[in-house]
Amino acid sequence: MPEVTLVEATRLAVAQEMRRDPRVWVLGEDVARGGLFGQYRGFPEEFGEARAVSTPISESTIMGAGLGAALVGTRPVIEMRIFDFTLCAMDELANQIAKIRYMTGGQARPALVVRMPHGMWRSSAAQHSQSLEAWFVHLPGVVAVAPATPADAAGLLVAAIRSDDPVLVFEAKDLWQSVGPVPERIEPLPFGVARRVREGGDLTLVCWSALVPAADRAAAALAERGIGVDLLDLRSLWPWDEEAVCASVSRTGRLLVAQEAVTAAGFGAEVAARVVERLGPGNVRAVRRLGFPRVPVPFAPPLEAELRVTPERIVQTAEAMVRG
Amino acid sequence: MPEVTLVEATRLAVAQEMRRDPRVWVLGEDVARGGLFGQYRGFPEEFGEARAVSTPISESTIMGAGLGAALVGTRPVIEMRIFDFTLCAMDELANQIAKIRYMTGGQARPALVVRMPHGMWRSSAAQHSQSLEAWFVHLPGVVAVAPATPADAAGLLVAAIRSDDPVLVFEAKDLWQSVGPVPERIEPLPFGVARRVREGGDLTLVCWSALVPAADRAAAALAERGIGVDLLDLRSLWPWDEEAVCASVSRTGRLLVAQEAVTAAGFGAEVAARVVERLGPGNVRAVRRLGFPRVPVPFAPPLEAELRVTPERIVQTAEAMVRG
Amino acid sequence: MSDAKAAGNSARLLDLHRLMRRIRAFEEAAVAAHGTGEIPGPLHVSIGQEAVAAGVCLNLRRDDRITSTHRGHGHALAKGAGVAGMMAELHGRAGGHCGGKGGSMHIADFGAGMLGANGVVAGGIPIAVGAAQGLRLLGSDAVVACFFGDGAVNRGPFLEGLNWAALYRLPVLFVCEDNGVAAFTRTESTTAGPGIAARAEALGVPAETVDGNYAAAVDAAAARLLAAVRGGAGPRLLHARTTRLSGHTSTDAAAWRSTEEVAALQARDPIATLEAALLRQGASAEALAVVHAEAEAEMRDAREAARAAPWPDPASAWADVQDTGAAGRAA
Amino acid sequence: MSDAKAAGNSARLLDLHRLMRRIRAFEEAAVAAHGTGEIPGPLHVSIGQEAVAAGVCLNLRRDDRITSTHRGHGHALAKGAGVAGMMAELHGRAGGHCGGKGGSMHIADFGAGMLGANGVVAGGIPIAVGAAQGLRLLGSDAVVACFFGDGAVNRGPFLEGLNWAALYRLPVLFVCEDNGVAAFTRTESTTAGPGIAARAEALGVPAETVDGNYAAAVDAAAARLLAAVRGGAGPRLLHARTTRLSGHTSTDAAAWRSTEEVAALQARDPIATLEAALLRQGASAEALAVVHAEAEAEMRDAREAARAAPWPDPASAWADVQDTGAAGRAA
Ligand SMILES: Cc1ncc(C[n+]2csc(CCOP(=O)(O)OP(=O)(O)O)c2C)c(N)n1
Ligand SMILES: Cc1ncc(C[n+]2csc(CCOP(=O)(O)OP(=O)(O)O)c2C)c(N)n1
Ligand SMILES: [Mg+2]
Ligand SMILES: [Mg+2]
Repeated sequence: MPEVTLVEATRLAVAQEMRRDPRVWVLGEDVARGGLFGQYRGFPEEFGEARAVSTPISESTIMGAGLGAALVGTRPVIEMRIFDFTLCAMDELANQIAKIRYMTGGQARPALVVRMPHGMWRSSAAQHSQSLEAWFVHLPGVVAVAPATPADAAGLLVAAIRSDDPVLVFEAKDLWQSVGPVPERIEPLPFGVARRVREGGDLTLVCWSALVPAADRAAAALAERGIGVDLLDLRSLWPWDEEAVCASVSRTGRLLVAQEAVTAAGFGAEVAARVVERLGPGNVRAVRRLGFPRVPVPFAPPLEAELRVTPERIVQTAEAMVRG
Repeated sequence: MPEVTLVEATRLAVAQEMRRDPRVWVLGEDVARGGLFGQYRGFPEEFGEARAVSTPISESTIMGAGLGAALVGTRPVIEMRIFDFTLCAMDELANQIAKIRYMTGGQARPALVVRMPHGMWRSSAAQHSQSLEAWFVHLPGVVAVAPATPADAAGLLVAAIRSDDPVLVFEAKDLWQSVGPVPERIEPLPFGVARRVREGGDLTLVCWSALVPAADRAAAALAERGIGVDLLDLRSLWPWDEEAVCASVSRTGRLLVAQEAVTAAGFGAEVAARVVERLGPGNVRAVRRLGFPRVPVPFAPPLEAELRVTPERIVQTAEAMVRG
Repeated sequence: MSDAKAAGNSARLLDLHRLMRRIRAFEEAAVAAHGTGEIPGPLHVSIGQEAVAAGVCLNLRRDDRITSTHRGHGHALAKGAGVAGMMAELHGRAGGHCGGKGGSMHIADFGAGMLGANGVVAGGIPIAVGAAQGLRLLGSDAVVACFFGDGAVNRGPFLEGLNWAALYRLPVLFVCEDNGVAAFTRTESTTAGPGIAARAEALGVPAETVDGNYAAAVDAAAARLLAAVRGGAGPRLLHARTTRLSGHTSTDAAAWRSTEEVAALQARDPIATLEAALLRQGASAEALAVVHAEAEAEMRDAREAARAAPWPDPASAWADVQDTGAAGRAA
Repeated sequence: MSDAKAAGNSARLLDLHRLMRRIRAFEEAAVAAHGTGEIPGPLHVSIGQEAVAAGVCLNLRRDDRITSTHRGHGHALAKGAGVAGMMAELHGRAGGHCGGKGGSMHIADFGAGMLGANGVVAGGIPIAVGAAQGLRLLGSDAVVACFFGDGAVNRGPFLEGLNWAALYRLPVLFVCEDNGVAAFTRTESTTAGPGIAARAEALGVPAETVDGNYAAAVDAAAARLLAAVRGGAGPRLLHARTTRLSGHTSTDAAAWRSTEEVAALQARDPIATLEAALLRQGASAEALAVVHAEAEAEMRDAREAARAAPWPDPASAWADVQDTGAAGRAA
């Protein structure tokens, strides 16, 4: 299998689907130049300006027009450029896209994809670094995924484009350049299935998106210290793989959730609460969440470093949970 | 103490503060007619149109102008009419208001209040019934309160207006007409202090906003069946009264969170996760959350009834937790 | 069709009249049912604005689409949405177009090209331009009519959507129903500048202003503008001055309006205006009365049927959320 | 002041020249520091647009306020923000105006009336109108200048903010820096209609278009418009046509622009243009060279100081969030 970067994997996935289905198209800013990250390189040339639409800086309408186009039977891929700008289109996303199928009693089928490059990347500061995926787990009517490898990003994008649900894709800017194998023919990856990154018996470590590599490094370090980590990359946040997580925790007895997002009311809270509800507190020995403190993302590298979750912090916390 | 409705209590609180401090003013739609719910009745007459500003239907600017006015030293009360329209102003609220103090290294002090009547009320359907308070617990830079009684609503509004933080006030439309005592002179109520509604030793029931009366009815029914409920109305969601909740659960051993909002990634997940983290799963016997399923709010009363949290459901769940 | 033809063609005027009578009768029945509590939730009626919905939608094909507002019964009915399904939906009963999940503010009939009322002011604008873009992509020559009120022109999506439609020369007819009020506020007190048509022109959308209470004038203007839109000339805006004879909601008395003002508005009633014109053109009062009676009978029956319909199956509350990750029945 | 006076008054031109040279030197130093990695994060420079910032801000009082954009160094410097604090902030060092928490995209100096750059296109517009409304409420006669780019006129807040300012006759000067591009896209391909000034007029905001690369013209227009704004005439918009000589960010080569196009843009360099005018008016090349050298020295020193400054205390990352419910140090 060819090795490609994550951003290239997403380019291949969307291009494959646009070749397969003429109803699939892309709209967003600077798409005519291949998108901010090159994820649409060559699209205007191959698919024409009617299917690779470069838009004004009009996030509300990029999102809302995507919905309208889906309502008449096309399958738009809505590019938000940077997640944080999605906040300029929240009525369209949360009040309209997420609810229209229900409000119309199933008449509407908003088969669309919203791509939102998110998270911390190159000291971009508070308005270009947010990870608010938890908001959309709390929002009925949408599917939410947050892949961490080129293969998963490609497979989930293909699944998203073929799905009749609105699918929100959280893409870690910090992982764009990570490299991995991607098949020539990209198959859809089912939603809601976690990926076991490592197997271990002492502690279940749950993560997703940009934190997966950090968690993997931490798990390796813990292995050297004789602590076996069962590392799960959720990949999908809604639906999420409750079965896999609960099965793992019922073996290890310990749950640690590591997230780039703010801990307070983050998705890690849902994972922790659900696992305790399902297994019963009596069957769990320790539960901890790691995440960003309830602080906006600062600009200066040493300030960012002071607040972010690192492999070291994961190791510390995991050790305390197992030994303490 | 005079008995007044909750909506009147808020009117008295804001009027008191506007008399006290000329920098306090209100902006929102239909304020010239006293606001959608009469919460500003008489304001244009008493305070003039410059301090009771009736605005265009421009939520982004209602929110953003409130911020700008706060940056020069006034203390605006921003009226959103119905919570759901706040989604038309999320950039201004989440990217600007919540972050500007931090991004400017403390130069900015956005001393403002955002009032957001929320939740289900009179079959208003999916776009006028949401309870998304959990989103703002997850958002650094804001205080969030959700009172359930006239006295608490008045006291928290006074505290909000006097605070130098942006304070988000979630006001349950369904409780506007509930009546209770409010002092002639309204004192600020400290943020982050829960109210014990009933004392009991078998189970800790945590709730806020519109669910408080339902939880109280449930607790009464449970008392008759010999189950003692320690009922806490959080009142503030950020900061929230971790101490009170943990102290209660360490006595009762059982935590039930009841919320009107969707359970998945709702604020109840934060409460449950935090309590288990702090007390340790070994010191908790049962944890459960009740909330709306991950479904938009339907219009028809029987459909709403099928999905919403009721006293009966709280009783059932609590009994199962205590007896099961 | 040309003004002359529209004005002269009384068959056309009779079609407009019947349609407007049906809209009026539908909403009067709905107000009555809301008064008795049979219709729950907020109810925004378009009594006094029927000529706009009728004049525009009579110029649309079934495969054309519309987006509507919180005040959308007239638009839906004029576009051909089923009356029984609409009335049942307002009542929250089984058989409603949205299975009782939407109600008045979310009435929709995709089969008739009615893509939905909207609970958010200006919420339909981005949807309409996207629908037009999608239709073009699919090679369809259908067009989209996008209804919104004069309060909506102060929300961002108005600028974004019109600029967008003009930029891509999309087949959209924007229809601003200017009744002079937004809820409890006069829009003259919230809207700066030379006016709605001028705003549209500044965004590259040619606009025309008509008296929206003259059905023939609306019909003629809509026909003209839609011909241009369908011909590929790009978007157009129809600014229709009209009258909200009711309060904001069916329970709002709009008591802040003086009796003189209300009388002046009543004098502009588009149905009375059209009936006067028809009588002048030789139509018989009896014939018009028959249309009126038929409309009321139709809506009385619809109301009876809705009232008699069962509630939706509670279990249906769990359906229509999403295919993947749908919520399960509570344990 | 009048055109004639502005053009004629070479003391004024020299002030403009010195300020523009300082802005240019600041940003050239910043680009160099970004190239070496000493300045982290994205860096958007306004090289080629200095005449707009200078021409507008020289007409502002210290207690007037401005809101800025992602390309805000020039606005900040022209408004009187401290250079050392700006350079330190770009470097993320202690002593930065924002304590290293903001960086280039969030540079602010409230003491100088600079209410902040903004990472969101059009994000400053609602803030500016609210600041003006607040100032009036406080009885101040200060005004607000609101800078934004030509890409911002396609976002909703442009319509909402201008309508709002016109409605309440707020003391705001909207300044659109029209450099013809938005990131990697020509704005002519994203903006429909007769133009930015026409959009403003349609929203009730009188507008004037100037060549934004002629400092004297900007100065004169700004003086005129600000006199009206300060006099209570309500908001005005200045549409300044200018040139982005750099790429979108300091690491973007804007390779899609032809060498001819770049040469044509370079030929409009506002500093070269102004220096030519000054020489025609008898200023000496030496004197201009001294100003240039002084500006570069000032910014070299600022860069040295920033480079030498310590990083902010990591513990400070926890401060400045909120008074109540601030996050505690992680356990
Ligand atoms: C974004 C948003 N803000 C506020 C409201 C509350 N609201 C519902 S209808 C209405 C008035 C709308 O006026 P207009 O657009 O003129 O339509 P009309 O009611 O006159 O038909 C308002 C303010 C809303 N539904 N959506
Ligand atoms: C709402 C929003 N959408 C997109 C972006 C990404 N972005 C940053 S600057 C820029 C171009 C802005 O163009 P313009 O307003 O003309 O300012 P200029 O860069 O030309 O000075 C874009 C699209 C953003 N910051 N905010
Ligand atoms: Mg209106
Ligand atoms: Mg530009």
